[in-house]
Amino acid sequence: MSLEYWLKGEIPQPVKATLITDVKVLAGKIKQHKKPVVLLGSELYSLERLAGSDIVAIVADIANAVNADLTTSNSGIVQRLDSMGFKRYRVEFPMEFAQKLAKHSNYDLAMFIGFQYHYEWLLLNYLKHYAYKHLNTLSLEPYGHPNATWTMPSQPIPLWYKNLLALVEVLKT
Amino acid sequence: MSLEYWLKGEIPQPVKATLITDVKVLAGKIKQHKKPVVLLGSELYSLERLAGSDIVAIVADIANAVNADLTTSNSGIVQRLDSMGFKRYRVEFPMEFAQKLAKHSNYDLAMFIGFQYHYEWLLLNYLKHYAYKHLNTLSLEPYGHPNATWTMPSQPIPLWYKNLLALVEVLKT
Amino acid sequence: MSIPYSRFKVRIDELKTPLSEIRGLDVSIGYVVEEWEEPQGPTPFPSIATLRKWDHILLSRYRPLYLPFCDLCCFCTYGKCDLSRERRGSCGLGLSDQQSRLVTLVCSIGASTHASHARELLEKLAERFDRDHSIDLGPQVHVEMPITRLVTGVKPRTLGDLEIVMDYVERQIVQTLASVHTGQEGSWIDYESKVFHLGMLDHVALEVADVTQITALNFPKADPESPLADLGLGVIDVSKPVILVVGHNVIPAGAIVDYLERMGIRGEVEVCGLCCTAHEVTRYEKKNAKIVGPMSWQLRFIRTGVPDVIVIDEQCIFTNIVEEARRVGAVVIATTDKACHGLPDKSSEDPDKVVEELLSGRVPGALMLDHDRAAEVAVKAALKLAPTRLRLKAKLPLEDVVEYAKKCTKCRECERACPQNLPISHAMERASKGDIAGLAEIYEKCFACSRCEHACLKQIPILNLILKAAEAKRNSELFKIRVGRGPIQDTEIRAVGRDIVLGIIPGVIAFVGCANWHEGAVDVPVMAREFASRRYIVLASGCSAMAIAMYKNEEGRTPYEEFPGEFAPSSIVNVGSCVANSHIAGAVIKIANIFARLPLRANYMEVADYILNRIGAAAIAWGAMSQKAAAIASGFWRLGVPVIVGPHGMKYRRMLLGDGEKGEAWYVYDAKTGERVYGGPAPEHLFYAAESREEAMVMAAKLCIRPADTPQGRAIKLTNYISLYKKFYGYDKLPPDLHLFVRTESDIPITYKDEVLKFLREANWEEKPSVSDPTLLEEVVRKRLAVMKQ
Amino acid sequence: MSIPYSRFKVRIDELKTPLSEIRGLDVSIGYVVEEWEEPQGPTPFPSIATLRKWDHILLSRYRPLYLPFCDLCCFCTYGKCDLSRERRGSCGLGLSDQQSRLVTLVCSIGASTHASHARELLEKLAERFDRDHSIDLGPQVHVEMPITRLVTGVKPRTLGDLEIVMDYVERQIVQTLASVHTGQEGSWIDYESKVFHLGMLDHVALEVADVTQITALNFPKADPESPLADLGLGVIDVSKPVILVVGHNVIPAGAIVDYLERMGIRGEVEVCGLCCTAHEVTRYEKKNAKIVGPMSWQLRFIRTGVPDVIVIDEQCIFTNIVEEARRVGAVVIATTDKACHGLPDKSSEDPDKVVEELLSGRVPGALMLDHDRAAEVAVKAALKLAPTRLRLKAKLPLEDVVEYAKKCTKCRECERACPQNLPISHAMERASKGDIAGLAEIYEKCFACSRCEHACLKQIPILNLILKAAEAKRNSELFKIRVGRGPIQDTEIRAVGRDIVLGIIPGVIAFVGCANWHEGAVDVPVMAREFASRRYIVLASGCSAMAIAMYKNEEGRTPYEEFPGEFAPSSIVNVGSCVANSHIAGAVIKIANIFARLPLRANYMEVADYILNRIGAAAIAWGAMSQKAAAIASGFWRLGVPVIVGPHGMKYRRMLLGDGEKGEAWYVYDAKTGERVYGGPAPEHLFYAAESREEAMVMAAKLCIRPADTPQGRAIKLTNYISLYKKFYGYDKLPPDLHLFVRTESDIPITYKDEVLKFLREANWEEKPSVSDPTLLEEVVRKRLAVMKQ
Ligand code: SF4
Ligand code: SF4
Ligand code: SF4
Ligand code: SF4
Ligand code: SF4
Ligand code: SF4
Ligand code: SF4
Ligand code: SF4
Repeated sequence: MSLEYWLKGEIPQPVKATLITDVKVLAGKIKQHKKPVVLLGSELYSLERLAGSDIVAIVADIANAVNADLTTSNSGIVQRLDSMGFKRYRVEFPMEFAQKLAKHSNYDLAMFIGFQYHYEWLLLNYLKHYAYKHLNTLSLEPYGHPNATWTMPSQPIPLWYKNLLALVEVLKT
Repeated sequence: MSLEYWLKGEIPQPVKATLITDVKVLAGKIKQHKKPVVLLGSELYSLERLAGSDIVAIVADIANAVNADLTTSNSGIVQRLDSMGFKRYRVEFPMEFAQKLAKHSNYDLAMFIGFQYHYEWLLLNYLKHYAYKHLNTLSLEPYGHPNATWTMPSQPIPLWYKNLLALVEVLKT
Repeated sequence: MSIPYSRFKVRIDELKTPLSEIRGLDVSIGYVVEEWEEPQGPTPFPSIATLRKWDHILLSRYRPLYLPFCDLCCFCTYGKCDLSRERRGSCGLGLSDQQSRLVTLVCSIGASTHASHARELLEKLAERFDRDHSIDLGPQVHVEMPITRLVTGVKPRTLGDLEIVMDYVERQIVQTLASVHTGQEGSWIDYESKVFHLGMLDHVALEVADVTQITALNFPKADPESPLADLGLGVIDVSKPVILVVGHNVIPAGAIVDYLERMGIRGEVEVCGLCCTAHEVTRYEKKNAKIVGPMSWQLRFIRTGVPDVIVIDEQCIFTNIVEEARRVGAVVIATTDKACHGLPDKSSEDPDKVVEELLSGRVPGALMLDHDRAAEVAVKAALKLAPTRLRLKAKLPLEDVVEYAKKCTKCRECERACPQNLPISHAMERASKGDIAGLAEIYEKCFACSRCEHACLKQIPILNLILKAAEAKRNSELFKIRVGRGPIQDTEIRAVGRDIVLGIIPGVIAFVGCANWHEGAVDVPVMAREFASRRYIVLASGCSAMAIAMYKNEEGRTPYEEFPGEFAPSSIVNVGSCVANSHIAGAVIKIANIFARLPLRANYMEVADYILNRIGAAAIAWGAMSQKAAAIASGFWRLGVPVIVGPHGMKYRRMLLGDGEKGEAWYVYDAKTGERVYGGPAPEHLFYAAESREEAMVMAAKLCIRPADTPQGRAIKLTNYISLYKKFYGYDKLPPDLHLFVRTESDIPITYKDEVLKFLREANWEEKPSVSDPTLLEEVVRKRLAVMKQ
Repeated sequence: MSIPYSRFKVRIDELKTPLSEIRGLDVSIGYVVEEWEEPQGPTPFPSIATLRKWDHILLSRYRPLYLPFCDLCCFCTYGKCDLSRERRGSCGLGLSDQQSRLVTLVCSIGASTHASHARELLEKLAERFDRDHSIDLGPQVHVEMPITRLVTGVKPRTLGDLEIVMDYVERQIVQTLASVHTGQEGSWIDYESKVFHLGMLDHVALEVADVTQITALNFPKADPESPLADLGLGVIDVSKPVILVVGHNVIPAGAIVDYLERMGIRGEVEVCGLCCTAHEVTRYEKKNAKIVGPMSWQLRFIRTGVPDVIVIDEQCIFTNIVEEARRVGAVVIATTDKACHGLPDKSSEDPDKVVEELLSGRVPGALMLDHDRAAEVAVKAALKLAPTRLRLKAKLPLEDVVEYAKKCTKCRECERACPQNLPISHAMERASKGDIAGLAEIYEKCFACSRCEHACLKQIPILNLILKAAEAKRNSELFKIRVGRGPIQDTEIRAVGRDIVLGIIPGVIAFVGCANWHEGAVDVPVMAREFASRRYIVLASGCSAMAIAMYKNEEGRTPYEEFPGEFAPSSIVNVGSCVANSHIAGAVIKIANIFARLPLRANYMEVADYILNRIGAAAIAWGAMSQKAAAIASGFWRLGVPVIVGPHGMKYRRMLLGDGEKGEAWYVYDAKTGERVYGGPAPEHLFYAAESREEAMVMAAKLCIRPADTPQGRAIKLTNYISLYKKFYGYDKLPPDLHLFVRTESDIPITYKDEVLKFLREANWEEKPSVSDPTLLEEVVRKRLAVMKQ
């Protein structure tokens, strides 16, 4: 499983992601960018339930480490970001935000976490074809995503969680 | 290029070939089988032209080494097999033969060499779905084939030629 | 201008007796030119390019945002072609073109499905009831068939008149489908225009289908108080023989009910339906028939073993149903040539012999194209089979969930196959330790497709485990649904038309379409109730209308018991099955016609322009799954009604997104002056996939905003937009694009005045003129100016 | 039994004057019941299931061998579903079902394309020439429109009559397309039956289209000596203004020729065509118009810069043609709503203003749905543009092949994108050293799709390099083609019918379809000449008819000069464009009718059964590419005529293969006795993809074998089978399945007697009864026995 993309039907396309298994390399890729943003999806709750831990906090750590903005349209995540006093986030509907990423923003890296697999798969594919000249994308999901520029591999939730923590550590250094 | 399948549009499917880069492993796979057959396609000529060498003879060597039958529907190959005194071949139309492989034969391994890419891709896909219970397939092309059970990787013609020669040597031992 | 059959000619000397067979008639194809007070409009029987101008206006504003589901094209033997990024296929096509072409194809399938359904109803029912049978939608409906009138310019009076309409629809579908042939249309924008055309045709077909059955079979006629019917897995009386009807075509189901009545045994047999046939059979019988549930309840129900005989008609049938039925000892009767399922054709055999053969198990089912015989066979087989099958019923063929769960190796192949990506292995882990709650949780989001089972290398019957774990929940599914009422009355339109157009009623929200919900059925009633409580007019149809029923408030009442069924604020109106979607589009058109007195006849562009700019309506197709859903949505787009889909809707290949930040896109004409003025991004999008229901609700409120809103109306709409936003995202927040929708201070909701003013100042907001007579059409400006001159 | 419009009824009191407009006519749709000596057959206007029985007979013998082009399904938002091996999709569908469903979809597109083409011709030409215009295919054709008669039971006399036929076709296409909706048909065999249905409908549409244009536009009428026309890239006079017409619909091209004649300047402008419009314009004008070549010659020609104005109509147009035209400074005029290519609609603008706008470069082209105006614009624009473009012509915008080739990094991305997998990098390597022969070799197999260019990271204009390298070859393309003759005469059928049925003429081989040849165009003339030399009757149509022209024998004569054009042994007959394929099917049907006196009227099954068992015909669609080709092939299958495609044809998702070794599959009834007897695997396959042309030739000879062959006939057929086999595989060899085709010793060709006898002994051959009256239909047995009893 580990080195494959996730849902079996969502087969890789001719242009496909580079799979990154080494957290250090991942951190390096992120740091190459001037203006990164992290999109948080509504499935983050399912992941938290499966992982049994607070992923929103980890994402906030990542954002803080690399000065990234966060966006989400999930009410629960908004509340939690508010309650942890995290400021650099905006409520953005992912579809509208994808359009902005392609047309109006100067973000150079969009990271995805916590989305339904096919939803993210398709958003990434829009960006892959229509925004590739100025934007890289990175999937931080436990599910490998072929339409990103870079993706973490498909991995068991506990391992993924450990890797996320490791990523935070590396980014902070 | 090397570790990918060949034509960009012919994307790998959920069930896909194991890519074998080590000639010894390849030989091992072939030798596991009791009744192998090699199908020779009409594009062998193009390969010979590009490689500048006699591939039919090498295929005959492979067949001899593992007691495999050969089949082809190409008149030129038939003549050359005749002229080299090779006996264990039959004229078979590949489409009809594929049907036999799935329904009536007791071959357990079908090896392909010298076919048009998409033609072989589709024949292999028939066998992958409808004959997988009793038949393995192996692509000996210089072009990686995702629908085979095993495939050689996509590789430059000269390298592929060297690998074929090496395979013959390993099989003979 | 392409009026079909415009030249016609009868060699009258050869007509002998008009009612007997006419021989030697030298082709007489009639085009119904009927007495109609209204003069013919500009676009009767439009062909592909007739409304292209309107489409291009819409599409230059709502440009496709492409979500390629595959980067390749495999349509012809030149392929596959890699279309990624800027590459083109062997035929010259690019990725965007191909996505729009795929949508065209999908909508052709959808429109054909409805058209063929309409044609069959028309053929069968016109035959049974006479082609002269008058169209009758009840005393309160004078503007009958608004879509048909608007599109074709025909005012049909009898069932027979509808044949002309269907001839037109079929011909145009064929013309449009031809455009997807390799090497025809080469441009995305013209493919999208064809998509709109197909959507419009689809709506005509929907209307013909539903009006035909309402008229011929006496379905409720615009009845706001149509009866309540039972719905749910728990409502079926398993002690009786059970006939399950699945699909969309009422005729076989109706024949079964009729046969039971004729035999005097209606009370002895349960007739229950799944998917739209369920709607139809309750609209037909209005008493005993029951609804099992929406489309994705098929395997949930069949696997319980309860149905003895499964009668399938057309559309939305689980295609492996013959095998599923065989597994539980039930038999299948197929009733249409569109879906024969490989069954032997017994259409002309003696029903008793067919029953015997079915009972013997020699055949798993039969194709019976004669519906009366099919009904007889279904009933007789059910009566004979039921006693032998009692032990199977409601018992899953599975005793020990825990033992099965222990076999699980946690390979997660099931999850990788699951379209919902549900955490099956995790639930198995828990189940293996005796805790089946995880499996029961999966039940909520699972739509019983069984893909997981095909993937499991350990051959664990995963779906059965899920169903078993949710047994209690399943049996408690006992709900009430208001039977589909059909069209909206003219009087109802008159009562609310003004308030809708002024914006005083914040909007009309229609919940339509299939059952491919990401978070399960509950999303739909939650949304519907929210809008109904906010004085929106809520409409519903198809599987979504069923989902709305599947909810109980604190008092144990379902939404249909809680909210009234009339077309009015704070109501929830079930119009009926999928084909009844035509009444939703029809209601919107009737507002333009009855309230605003716009001519209807063949006047498509003006009416659509009116709707886009003035009528705050949006559809939510939360579980949109099929090709039909795509066609229905396209019909709404061309008419100027935005559609929101759920996250699976992304797979429709592209959204139609406006770009709020692109100022120049939002200029309209002021028809009174002819000037171009800024109208704001209203409605902002035409087709939108939301990630969550919260997003969908906020978006729906936003998409009800229209340039023509009065200040009062705009303030009401913004109140809902803002308060929904605050509800979900915090009371300290405001929608970040709010400044785009406030034209003058009087647009600002009083409740939020200070807060909004502060926000506007920070956003450097400037007052904008509000335009009372907005239009995108030069023709409308010219017409208005001409009228004013007089 | 589903006769459309069977109940009709005119409210005669409302008919005032029959020839003026009729108001208030209460729907009168006429079904043409015409005086016809023949009584109505059993299956008039068949619907989907009417001929299902026949389809299932064929399909149980010729089972699909599936070649999935993708293991997934992405048809609805439940997907994508992984269907590999035994997995099923969310809707229950399996891999085989999905492949057959895809073929159904593809054939719907194909049939729609022809149907919409037919409808447009009919509408436009019936309008121009009067709906009462008699159908006239020349004095030698009395059995007009055999397909239409066979299928619908209608005997059309006028163009107007054909509208009824098209109504039927359109309605049935819509019904059948609906079956691919998610959740309808669930079984591969019924999808295949629908494929056959669509194929049959497609043939009807083809016939309507071609008969309409032959009748209205006075195309050659069954003329074996139709004139010769010029064909090839080398035949165009580049010093004149050049108008290129591309597509399939003759009307715009015809209007251009007419306009030039009217202006008296026909001699000053070159009008040349690509693809089927080229056929049509030569059939129309019969003198000056020239054919550039088949479909894949589009970029070959446009990139030379020769055409000044490109007029596109419908089907088989390079979809990026507007951009390609702009690159060489040419303009595009689109003429149908099916293919608007995003161009601004100038249909109702003043032609001179349109010309001016085109010349200004403000627009790259225009949509002109009024064909007379389109013609005027095309001519005027060409006259004005040509002088300014002279320097571009025939010069590729490319000076130094070698310099470009040096940029190549040998990354092979181009090869991985090339559908032909051509050795581009190798050729670049050679070219970089000054040897462009490798590139010129690629020209032969390249079909100018430009996919390589999109893939090249170095932005090398690869296709231009190839074209440049082959400049000499290109300019020497000067050939002759016999203009499409249309139908076969009744007298010709009478002359050869007996010999065909007895097997004395070894077979009828038709070369049909498109230009997706693996080994280049030359395959087709080589095969055609081989069969013509062996006394087969060779027919040709579409791009294949053009390919046959592109060959010169030792004396420099093209096949059309070498072989006669009558329907007789050793001839090569160009029937015309794609829609003229109907005359190929028609000829086969006419053999059953005229020679064997089988009733034609609505008698599909009996005639198809006759053809399958007795008429040694096969089609070779060597470059079959499109959805239309699939539909055409399906029409042949249902009629009992096998089709062979080239290797790219594998992408049609499945072949229909008989299994020669499965003895029980090859039993037939002897109609004389009613007994089941072994008829042998004849024809062995219904749809077959050959890997090479050698294989195709041997296979074609084999597929002409029929159970009803007389010993003499069988011996002649086997002579060809054996001798072709020997020619390719060695004179010491015999086909390994020969024993299956020898019934008694008298079947053995004298020439090979001893050899064959020896072979048969080794194969444990046993004599088998030969059956003179074979059939697969019980009905035929019953009928025959009843006749015998009398
Ligand atoms: S239709 Fe066009 S893009 Fe699609 S496979 Fe054919 S050539 Fe390629
Ligand atoms: S049946 Fe339910 S759990 Fe199984 S794959 Fe389908 S949606 Fe997922
Ligand atoms: S596929 Fe089967 S064995 Fe694997 S995790 Fe799922 S249930 Fe367990
Ligand atoms: S996923 Fe769909 S479009 Fe892509 S190759 Fe497969 S069938 Fe074709
Ligand atoms: S049509 Fe069926 S197999 Fe295809 S994607 Fe939809 S559910 Fe899956
Ligand atoms: S243009 Fe010719 S060489 Fe290039 S990809 Fe197409 S077929 Fe291959
Ligand atoms: S893609 Fe371009 S650079 Fe690469 S091998 Fe082909 S021609 Fe050379
Ligand atoms: S033969 Fe094929 S490629 Fe040629 S014109 Fe006809 S459909 Fe087009």
